[in-house]
Amino acid sequence: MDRELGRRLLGDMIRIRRAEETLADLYPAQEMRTPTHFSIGQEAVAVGVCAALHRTDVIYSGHRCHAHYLAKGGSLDAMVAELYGKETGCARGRGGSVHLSDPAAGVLASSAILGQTMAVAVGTALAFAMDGLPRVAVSFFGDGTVEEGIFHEALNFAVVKKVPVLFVCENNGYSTHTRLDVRQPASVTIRARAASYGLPAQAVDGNDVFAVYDTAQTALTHCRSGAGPAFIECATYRWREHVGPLWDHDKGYRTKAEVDDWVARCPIKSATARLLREGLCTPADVDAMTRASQAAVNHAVAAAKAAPFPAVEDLTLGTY
Amino acid sequence: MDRELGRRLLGDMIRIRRAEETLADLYPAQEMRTPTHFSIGQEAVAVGVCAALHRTDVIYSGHRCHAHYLAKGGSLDAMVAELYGKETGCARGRGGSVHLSDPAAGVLASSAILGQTMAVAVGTALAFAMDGLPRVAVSFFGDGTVEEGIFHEALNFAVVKKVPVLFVCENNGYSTHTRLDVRQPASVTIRARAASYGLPAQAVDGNDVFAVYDTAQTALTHCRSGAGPAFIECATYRWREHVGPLWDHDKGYRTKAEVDDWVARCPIKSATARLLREGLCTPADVDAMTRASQAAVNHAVAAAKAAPFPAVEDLTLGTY
Amino acid sequence: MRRLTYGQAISEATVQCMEADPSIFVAGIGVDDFKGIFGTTLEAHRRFGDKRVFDIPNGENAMTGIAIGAAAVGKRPLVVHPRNDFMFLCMDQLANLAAKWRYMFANGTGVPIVLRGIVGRGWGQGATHSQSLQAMFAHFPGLHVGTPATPADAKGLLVSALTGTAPVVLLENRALYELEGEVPEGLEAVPFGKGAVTRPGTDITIVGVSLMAYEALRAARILADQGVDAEVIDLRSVRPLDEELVLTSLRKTGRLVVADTSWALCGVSAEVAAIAAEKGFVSLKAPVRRVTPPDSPAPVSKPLEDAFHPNPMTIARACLDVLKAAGASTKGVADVQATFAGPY
Amino acid sequence: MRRLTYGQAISEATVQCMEADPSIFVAGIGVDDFKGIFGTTLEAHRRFGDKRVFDIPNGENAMTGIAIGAAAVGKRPLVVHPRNDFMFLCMDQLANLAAKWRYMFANGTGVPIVLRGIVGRGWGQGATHSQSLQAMFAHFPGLHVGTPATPADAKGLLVSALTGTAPVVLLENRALYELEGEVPEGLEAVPFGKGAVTRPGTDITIVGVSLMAYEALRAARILADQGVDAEVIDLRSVRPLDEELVLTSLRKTGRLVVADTSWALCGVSAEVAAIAAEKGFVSLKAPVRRVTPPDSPAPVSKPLEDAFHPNPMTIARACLDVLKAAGASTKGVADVQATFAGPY
Ligand SMILES: Cc1ncc(C[n+]2csc(CCOP(=O)(O)OP(=O)(O)O)c2C)c(N)n1
Ligand SMILES: Cc1ncc(C[n+]2csc(CCOP(=O)(O)OP(=O)(O)O)c2C)c(N)n1
Ligand SMILES: [Mg+2]
Ligand SMILES: [Mg+2]
Repeated sequence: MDRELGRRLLGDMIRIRRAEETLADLYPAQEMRTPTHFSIGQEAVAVGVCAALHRTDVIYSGHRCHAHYLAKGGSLDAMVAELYGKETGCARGRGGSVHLSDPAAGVLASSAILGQTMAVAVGTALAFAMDGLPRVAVSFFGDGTVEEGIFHEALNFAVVKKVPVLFVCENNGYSTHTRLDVRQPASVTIRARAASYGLPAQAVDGNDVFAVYDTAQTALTHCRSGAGPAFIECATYRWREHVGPLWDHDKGYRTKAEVDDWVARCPIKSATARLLREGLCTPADVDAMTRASQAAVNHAVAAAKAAPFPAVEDLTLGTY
Repeated sequence: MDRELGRRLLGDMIRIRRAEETLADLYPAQEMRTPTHFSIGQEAVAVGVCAALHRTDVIYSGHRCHAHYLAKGGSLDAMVAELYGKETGCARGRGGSVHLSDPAAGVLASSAILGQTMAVAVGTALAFAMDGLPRVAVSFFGDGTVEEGIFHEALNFAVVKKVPVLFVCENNGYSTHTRLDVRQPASVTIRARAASYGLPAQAVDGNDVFAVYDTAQTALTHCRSGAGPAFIECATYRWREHVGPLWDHDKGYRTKAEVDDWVARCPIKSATARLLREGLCTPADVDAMTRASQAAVNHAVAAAKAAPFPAVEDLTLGTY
Repeated sequence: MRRLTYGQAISEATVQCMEADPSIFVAGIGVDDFKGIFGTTLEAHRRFGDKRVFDIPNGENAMTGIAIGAAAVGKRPLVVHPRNDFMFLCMDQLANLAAKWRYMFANGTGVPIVLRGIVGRGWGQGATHSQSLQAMFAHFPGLHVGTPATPADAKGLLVSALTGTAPVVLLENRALYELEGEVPEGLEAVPFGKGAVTRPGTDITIVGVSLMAYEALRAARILADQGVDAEVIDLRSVRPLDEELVLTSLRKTGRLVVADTSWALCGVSAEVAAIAAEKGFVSLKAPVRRVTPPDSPAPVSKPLEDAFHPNPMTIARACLDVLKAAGASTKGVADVQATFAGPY
Repeated sequence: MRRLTYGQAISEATVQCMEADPSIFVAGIGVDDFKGIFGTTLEAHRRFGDKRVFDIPNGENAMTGIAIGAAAVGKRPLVVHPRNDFMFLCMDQLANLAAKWRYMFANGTGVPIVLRGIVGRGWGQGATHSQSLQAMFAHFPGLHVGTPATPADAKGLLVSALTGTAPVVLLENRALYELEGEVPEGLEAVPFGKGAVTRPGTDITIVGVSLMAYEALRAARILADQGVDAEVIDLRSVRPLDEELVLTSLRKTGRLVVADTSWALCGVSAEVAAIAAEKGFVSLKAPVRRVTPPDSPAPVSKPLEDAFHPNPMTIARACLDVLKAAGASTKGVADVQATFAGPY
């Protein structure tokens, strides 16, 4: 594996993990007054896919958008400030945790309504296709979103119009507290159902950042070739509660054993192990990455706390 | 083939054809002031499926509902009166051609909004399942309806909850004036996409009433067994314009040759030929059936014309 | 000025805007077929071809999101719905994303999508195909909602929509498609938020919405025969709504009748009446009256359908009632006969 | 009478109705999980199990149709939406089928489905998770729409819904879930279409909708300290709407302020103001005032969110303005200070 790439993939995951762990620790202080869905444990999907993207490609996400936003290069300071409801936030404090965007970095929008951005990503890809641009639009969504009608309409349209959109399904096995098998046919995988729309659909270990990266590369090549959309199903797992910073394996909808098992398969731990094994980085490098990431987060938090709240006179600003 | 069954299937198709041809002829007189979607050419689907149903089974349809309504035993007089907007109509003149229902006959509802009744049929089947009844709910819909998100949500729910619903897709190749290949992935059939939900899905010649009947029987046995929903895709063709009584092969979206080809494969003609060939009926029988059907339609039209319009004082009656 | 029908005006606005702005495209069920949405997309398709005027699969919710996504990167999608009733399926994307985009992401750009929805009034269209959903759309800040009732406004509001920055819903009434009127040749915009006095008068103000702006003019003629000089206002735009125009007229007439194509409860007629009660109270000399369909779905049967929709007669009667209620001398006004058949 | 919280009252109504009627079932995302929709479905699930209280896949549009289909053959589905904002996706099935079923098929039976939608006011829920959609639902004939603001009404309206014949939308406000109040033990129904005078008064009428009915009471206390005796009406039901109650109060006070949780334009506040202008005009002594959120989506940042939602202070100020505008002697009323912190 390429040394720089390997280190970048690991570094990005560490960056995101540090940011979210830190925010999760600070969350109970009640200063971030916005329902927050942490991606802790799912970083490999965001990082693996976004590392395979070009700067000009764009992404869309849903309610669990921190990792996608950061992986694509969204401003950490602006994200933290947004969670603190400050004027310096990426949505100037108007949008909150579930509405992150950073157009300059290609993070066009995130939305808290399931499936909304799947269709939006298809529309952006349609625009790219109309202009004959090699750009790709990525749609990140969860396994629960697959049940919404818009999933079907979006895939059908994307295939029929051959637009360059990459659908990335982050299958963490749950929709809030409901297991996948209670919500979808047990006999067919999401990947298989996606494939039935006539697009290339690949399943991958969502906790193996290198595998995700390779799978995304192949899919993106297909999209850029003008052959239309592609689909990736990434198996992964959410460590914390659905919304909020806490652990919830005591709540009865999943077992501690299940959580422990997935924590043991931490995407960062395994990626670190591999890079060390292959001699692509040293423990010191990892410490350095971690310290640098932590410093960046601490700085972002301090800046966010110091930043001003939006002015009440601007309450309706920007509505039309 | 069973003699009685064969004659019934043919007789029902003739009954529906006579009714619709007659209404189509009368339509230009402007007395039926309700947008009307004729099923002429598609009778075998409605008749083949409904003949396989029990009296206690129910059906739901869409905008093109005349054949389904009549095949399930809906009152002809009430349907004709409804098209004439009379108080004696099955919806007392309130609903019109696209909102036929006859609960006593098991025709629970038809709706002009694509896909609405797919979910409704699933709900009725859910109720049957909750009560442990052997009843089945049938959802008739067209190939265009397959593109609506509710198709996806309805199939997913039906499979997950294992409800006794039979989905019958009447694939006539067009959604208004748009060919199927402009609207859905060319590489996958509707049947195949349906199968990807993990339910038994069968394709059948929708112009062969006997084949439709047999396929429906098999599917219904599956539904009644408690194993959940089933799906049938019936290939057929609409002879007249999308809405209205006229022929429209001169309008450019389809060729006369294509229409002629399907007219040559008239479901009634082929069924008649087979019954005669197998000696299950005589030309005289067919004439008798035709005459009897024509007489019934003429009577229904006369009765409808003579019937009173709803009273204006009742304008809001039944709203709540 | 040369005259066009309402439908021709929509077609012309579409073509001219597409010529001026290559980022505009038209998408919708049947926009490229031989009917071309009652002729409104035929010329655009002929001129700009399948790349900019294209048919779509069914699936209203996704199509709205797709338009949003295209607009997010600089396109100007014009999505056409043969019936605005199908737009119930667009509500999530429309009200809960498009309308909120610019504010909620606060990143300057909005998503200026334009949705044309046709109101299928008449000929037994029935409960699910003849509604007029302006109130449902207008309730949500972030949208602009227009209800053109003349060929000139049909063109002008579409021009505003396709050159503006807000997500727009334009509700066109099928019953007006053949209506002829003078239409400017060029790309003259009719701004959202500006109504029009279509007939000056002194005795009473009739505010009409969509088709009812047209019916209100016919009602005014009936009233004129009765010696009543009604001022007629075509609201034209429901969000933003031209409060000032209504209030100015009220200061003159002191009396208000509001006629809408949709139901009263939480309808546009309620909003106009509320504005009068809030900001026009000192001018009001008599109770406001709303003329709307009754509280039921739309029936199909002709006698019921005729009774369901407001018409010039019911609007005129409401005006006479208001004038009498106000005890105003109605200058020997005779009661309007239901049998009245004016020279419309 | 024994006291329950708003949430407990909903739970009790559900359980008691399910005991009385085996055809009732509860379906919705998470109705069977450990949170049980803020506790409102926990007891029902414990008692009646997975067969009658069950989780569902995501897919709001189909679930609404599924409820309709079950109701069409005699079931009484109670569908719960953790946020009423998700119900934009139900609009087609709800407004374009359920609401029209009984009239459009004219076959006697209707589809009495009950949809509970929770308004997620506060704590940065933001633009897409804290709306209050009563106006959108209420515009459509054929639906009943309730907005309970007390534990007793939360129970009573749910009982009415689960024993009535109409399709119903009940909007519950999350901010009221912990509110305590007296609740009848039995299955006592609160009828749709009947509001309640929650505080009698003589100087001005405050009509409150949903949470604003509660805030209006707090405003009345502030006003009392200012020597103003306000009458407070909790609308409780938006469709049908209790016009008579509002008009009766107006006859007494002659002044009206309407406070709603949703936007003004085509909102419930517009409807109540319109009723005053149409049918209460002779009683009106001053302009009506609406107190609603401003024309923007809901912001997240706390200072903005606090400014966005109406509160007792803004309601009280509106009342004082109306009283002054009316030139009424406001008995030495001092201006309410923004700093006021009443004993709520
Ligand atoms: C249309 C809609 N329905 C329901 C919800 C409530 N909701 C928020 S997140 C969520 C779970 C989604 O699961 P999934 O898509 O797998 O994402 P995950 O939370 O697992 O990352 C649900 C049901 C919503 N936000 N939007
Ligand atoms: C939600 C919705 N979108 C669009 C329409 C307009 N429309 C009416 S019938 C029809 C074609 C449907 O095609 P299909 O389902 O194949 O039925 P067919 O007419 O071929 O029998 C369309 C698009 C509608 N009625 N409802
Ligand atoms: Mg998930
Ligand atoms: Mg078809």
